[in-house]
Amino acid sequence: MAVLNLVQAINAALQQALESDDRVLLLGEDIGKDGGVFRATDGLFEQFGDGRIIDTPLAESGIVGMAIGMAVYGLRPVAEIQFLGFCYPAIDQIFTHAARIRARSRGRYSCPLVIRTPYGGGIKAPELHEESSEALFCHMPGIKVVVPSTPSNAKGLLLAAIEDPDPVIYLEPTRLYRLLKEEVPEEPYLTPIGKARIARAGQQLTIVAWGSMLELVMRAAENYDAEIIDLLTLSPFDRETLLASVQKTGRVLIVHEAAKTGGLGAELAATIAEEAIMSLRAPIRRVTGYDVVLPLPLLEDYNLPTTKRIVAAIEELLRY
Amino acid sequence: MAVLNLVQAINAALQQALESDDRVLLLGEDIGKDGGVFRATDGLFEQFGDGRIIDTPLAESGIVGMAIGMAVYGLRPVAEIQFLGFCYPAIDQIFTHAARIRARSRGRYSCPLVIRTPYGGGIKAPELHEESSEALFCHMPGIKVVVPSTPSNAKGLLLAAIEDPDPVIYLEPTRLYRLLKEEVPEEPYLTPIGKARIARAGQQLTIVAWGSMLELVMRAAENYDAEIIDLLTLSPFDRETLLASVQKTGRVLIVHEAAKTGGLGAELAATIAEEAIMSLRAPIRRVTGYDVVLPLPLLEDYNLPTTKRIVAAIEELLRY
Amino acid sequence: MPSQLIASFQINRLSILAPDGQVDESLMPELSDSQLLQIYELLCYTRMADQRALDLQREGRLGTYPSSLGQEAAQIGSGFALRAQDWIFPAFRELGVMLCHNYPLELIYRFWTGDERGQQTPEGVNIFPMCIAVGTHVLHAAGAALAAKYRGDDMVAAAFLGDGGTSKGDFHEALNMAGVYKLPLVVICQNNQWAISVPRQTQTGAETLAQKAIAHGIRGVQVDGNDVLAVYQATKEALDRARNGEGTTFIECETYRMSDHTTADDARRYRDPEEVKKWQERDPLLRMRRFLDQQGLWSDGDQAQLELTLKERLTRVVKAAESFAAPNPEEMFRSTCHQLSSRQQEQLKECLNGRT
Amino acid sequence: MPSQLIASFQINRLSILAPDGQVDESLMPELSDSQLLQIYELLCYTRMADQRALDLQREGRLGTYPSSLGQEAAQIGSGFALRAQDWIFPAFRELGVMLCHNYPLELIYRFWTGDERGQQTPEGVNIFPMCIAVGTHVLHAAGAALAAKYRGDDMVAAAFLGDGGTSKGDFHEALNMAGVYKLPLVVICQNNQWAISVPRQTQTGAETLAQKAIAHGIRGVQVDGNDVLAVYQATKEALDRARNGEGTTFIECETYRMSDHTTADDARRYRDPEEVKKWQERDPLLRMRRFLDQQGLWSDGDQAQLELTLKERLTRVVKAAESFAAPNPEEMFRSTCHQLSSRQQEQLKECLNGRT
Ligand SMILES: Cc1ncc(C[n+]2csc(CCOP(=O)(O)OP(=O)(O)O)c2C)c(N)n1
Ligand SMILES: Cc1ncc(C[n+]2csc(CCOP(=O)(O)OP(=O)(O)O)c2C)c(N)n1
Ligand SMILES: [Mg+2]
Ligand SMILES: [Mg+2]
Repeated sequence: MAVLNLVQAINAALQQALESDDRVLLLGEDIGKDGGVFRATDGLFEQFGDGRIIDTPLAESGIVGMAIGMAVYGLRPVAEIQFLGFCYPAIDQIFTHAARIRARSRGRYSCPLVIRTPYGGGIKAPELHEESSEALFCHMPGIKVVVPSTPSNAKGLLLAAIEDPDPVIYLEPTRLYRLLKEEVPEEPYLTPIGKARIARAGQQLTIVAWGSMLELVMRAAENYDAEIIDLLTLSPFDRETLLASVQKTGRVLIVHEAAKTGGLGAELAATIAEEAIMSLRAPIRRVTGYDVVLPLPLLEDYNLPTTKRIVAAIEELLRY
Repeated sequence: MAVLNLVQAINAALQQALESDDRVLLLGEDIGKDGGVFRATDGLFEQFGDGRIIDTPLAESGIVGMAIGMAVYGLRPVAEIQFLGFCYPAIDQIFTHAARIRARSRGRYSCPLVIRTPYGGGIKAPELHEESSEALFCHMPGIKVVVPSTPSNAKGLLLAAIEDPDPVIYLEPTRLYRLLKEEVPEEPYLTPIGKARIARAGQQLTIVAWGSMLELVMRAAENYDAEIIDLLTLSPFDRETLLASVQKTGRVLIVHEAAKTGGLGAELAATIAEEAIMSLRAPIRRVTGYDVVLPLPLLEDYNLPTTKRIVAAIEELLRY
Repeated sequence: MPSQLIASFQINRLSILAPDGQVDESLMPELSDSQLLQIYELLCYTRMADQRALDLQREGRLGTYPSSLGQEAAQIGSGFALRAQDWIFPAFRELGVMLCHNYPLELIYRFWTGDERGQQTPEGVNIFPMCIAVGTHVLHAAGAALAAKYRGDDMVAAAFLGDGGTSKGDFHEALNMAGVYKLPLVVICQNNQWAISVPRQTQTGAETLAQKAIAHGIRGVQVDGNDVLAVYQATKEALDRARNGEGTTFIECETYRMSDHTTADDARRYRDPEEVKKWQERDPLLRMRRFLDQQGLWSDGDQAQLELTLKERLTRVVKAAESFAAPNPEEMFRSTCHQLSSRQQEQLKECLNGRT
Repeated sequence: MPSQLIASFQINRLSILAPDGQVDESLMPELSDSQLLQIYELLCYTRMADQRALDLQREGRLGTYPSSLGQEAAQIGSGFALRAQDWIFPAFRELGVMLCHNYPLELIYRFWTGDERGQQTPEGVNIFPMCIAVGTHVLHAAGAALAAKYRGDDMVAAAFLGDGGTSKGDFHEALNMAGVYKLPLVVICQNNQWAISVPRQTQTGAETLAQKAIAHGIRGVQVDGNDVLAVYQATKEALDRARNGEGTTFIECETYRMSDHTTADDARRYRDPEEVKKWQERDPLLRMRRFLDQQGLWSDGDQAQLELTLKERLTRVVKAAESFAAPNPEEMFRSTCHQLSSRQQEQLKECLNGRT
């Protein structure tokens, strides 16, 4: 097994998918010779050529719209949108078409499309380069949303997304791209979509996080007997694992970097309040980004959750 | 006072805004001679001419993008998007620009823009004509979202939206356009943004709804001692009114037609679970549309909340 | 080196069949008599099927419906030129195109009653679901064309959209992609002069829609959209070029929407009846019939016979459409994704437990 | 009535000032000697300010920064032609344009350190915040132009974007609106041949970008973007037409991105150094300096003096930029909407209580 960082694991998954299935091809801005602005597609252009690693004009709706046509026609396109903040121009294609083609044609057509995009804060990048609006995509039936948290699940989730017969949004936590390294199995394998992972077992409270926040939570909760759930799939999220843990601990903390109001944390909390409220000993706390327009680098650390804020919330919950 | 239905009240508000403030102008598809596909702008073209009632090419991103330029330049544009389902192509302009111009320029510029759009189900219309994806817009700091439920608050909310210095999405429940009639004051008045309305006071449980569902809830809950909250402003929603009612009743039912997962009901439930959980006697129930791609007319009644489903949830809650 | 001419472009308009039925022999496409008759029958079938839909709607047996009255030539001329292996990406008004390719009319009626099963394209028919979101589907055609090129399939993608659709950004992103990748794609614009109440000249400042191709380095032509032979010929040429690796053609068919936008619309609010009259004289069916008359290929008797046959066929079609069992709500759940989430399973139970 | 020519279009390219400093007198714009010197000084200031930004970034005193090296003529030529009352809608690489209109350089540096206050345009300067989302802001310029037309203001809106931006749907929706409403608008494309790693010919199949105007019935011209006099002249003409109600012009300035895309990019991965060399010979500053030499308006002494002055100015600017107090997190909250919601008030307290 080679030691890879998260972006290398993504690169390896793409390389294996391209090798094993000629229906797979990649399209996006700067993914060819340049190897992607984060190098996620590094070397693939050289190996597979411009017929399968397709540099596109600067048009996100166009990239996703074309990928939809390819997917319905029978290919397995993997589209890269350079940053989540530039998925907004493609939302119409995602919501209006990718999400609905199966239902619209009552199963006659389907849309096995993967949209990869770097997301999240903490990298001191310009405006629109640190969005974490994952919740928007979790409110649209017909698409799935996954977020890896380690190099190994990054590889397995991406291969699973490419095999999935439905459209999958694959969000890549940019802050983790080179931060985390670990041994990653060489052979292809699938990390099942729809299943969460118990990142650490615990008794006193349940902490739910994903992507970059999972790494933060692991550090912040080190000295607590917390069960840490790495959601991995945001839509459809793993209700069973979540509720089982809450029934055990009776205390819940949800951490995400997106703005609090309307974030995915709201759905997780609402699900618990509807289905497991009797097991709760304390309020359901959310530590999240604030309800503000995402700040530029000089202020971003004031907006993103910190270990301090997480610890404060843990302490508060444990007082119940 | 004249008796008006909801669409006539909207028309009256637009007419008064146009008369009293020459910074106000309207743009959108078919709003001119045709008076809008629902007649919301009926007669305005004749009164104010094509300089202020502007028929546009078929381009939603273009409509909103231009309206943003007008607003920042100093006008008070009211853009109509023909249906909420056709706001998706404009989401990039709304999220990337309308919502951020004030923050981006640290207050040097602002974007007093209103986007009116018919929304919601129950009218047996074609695909994409019955969306209720209001939650998407409530997760984006920098914009406000309002939904009228009666002719009189339709007029007051629209005038308030036009006066508001920030971008406001004004969602018009199509099912109510001609269903509800009531006396509406002739003179202009404002229904404050950010304030909910107690549509009916009660003791045993709190039911939260908005737009078309409010009308349904009023009928369904007729024989129960329920406090019915008409949210009116979805973002920022009226936390105080909500929490006060929950503290009184201890039971909560939230009703919306959008898909359950990630709907605005989730945020309301999460807020209660975080800030008023100790007053709860029962789980927080949500009666909503299902997590399915919106069906066409023949199946839509199976997806939309019904009085039966609402009554069943009420009965269930009262058992606690 | 002063101000220097660096590029020049021309837009041509093709017409072959005049309103009086005369044709320009030099441009006459290679069509056998039986093909010419087939085309005329399709024109008539489209018009009668459309009229029948309007009747059904008036009787409350169909939902909101967009009539194709007046656009039959633009639809049959192009549809007839497309081959079975080509993929068709319709907007929502391409009744004629779909009938050319044996899309079951009962399914089309079903769809307009508000039943998704109407979009379950039969196996072997390569027609994408109708697209309600104007202008957004040309990208899907471009993607399919790129996929076919990648696979080496002998397939040309054909997208249909209206004049209004040419104002959408997606339309331009698609044409630009087509120009960059030299895609085997034909984009056929049904310029029926109106987008609901917005007339052609408010839709764009361009003199022609065909010239929009120039922005993207692809070929653009205009044809008389009420001239079924010209539309056929232009489409045929575009398909041949696409197959020969010469890339994409954008075809503007100048025609006219004789009906209201849909059954929910009232065009008298915004449109001068005189204009409608003017276009009646350019009726695409009449024109073709005159031509067939003059060729001695058609008689009043043939016409009466044809109308009788089609009427009977329509009766059978309506019967078939209306004998569908009501859709099962379970469909909503089963067709959202390939599997149900645990929450969807619960919701399905609740839904079937008939709380509704 | 066979295939008939119905429309034809031409694209011209304007150049006035040759690399050797020779000008085409017949096309020479009306500019006084002092204006010519002003232009040259702005060219030099832009280049030095850009170089300084790159240095600061290398020293970790600035964040990711997009250099305008090589594009000075395309920026100063157009910026100099715009009047104070005109509104400017920049992308993110228009350093020169902003300097022409007295946008404080210290604010620009501030912005690239990641400080929103850098976009607090001073009162009286009509420059919109820089736009990171490529191609989306041309619509804002169109809207402002429509607003000015409605109000009867003597204002022309000018939007700047790159070659990559012309592939975005929003760009086309904006140009189409401009054509429909005959807007007082000038859209200036900085065609620097690259969109990060994507070369011009992969961006579009069109031979020129200027011809994209044809799709929307507006005027399109190409200019030598390294020829500051041609860019000035083309912009001036476009502004005069806009003011005379003749509508919108799209100007393609052919220039070259001499640096990496940004300081986060490494162009050697995808671009041939030979190409860069070739463009060095067309340097826009050198060209203007040769011209001024030949006119006897400029000497090596003047050059030395100017560089000394500008250097000193830059030192003051950097000092000003770096003497800003750190931004207050309260800003994030106060500038999201005009008032705080009750939840935002709580969040602000939490944020200030320094849990961070
Ligand atoms: C993106 C989008 N915006 C608005 C609508 C509402 N609408 C339906 S058809 C139509 C006009 C379309 O005009 P055109 O493209 O010319 O096609 P036609 O109806 O004339 O066949 C409009 C505005 C829509 N369906 N999709
Ligand atoms: C909508 C959008 N997509 C992608 C990006 C990422 N990105 C930033 S600049 C750039 C290339 C822009 O090229 P061009 O328009 O030619 O401007 P230039 O950088 O050459 O000045 C890209 C892809 C972006 N900022 N916005
Ligand atoms: Mg039309
Ligand atoms: Mg460029």
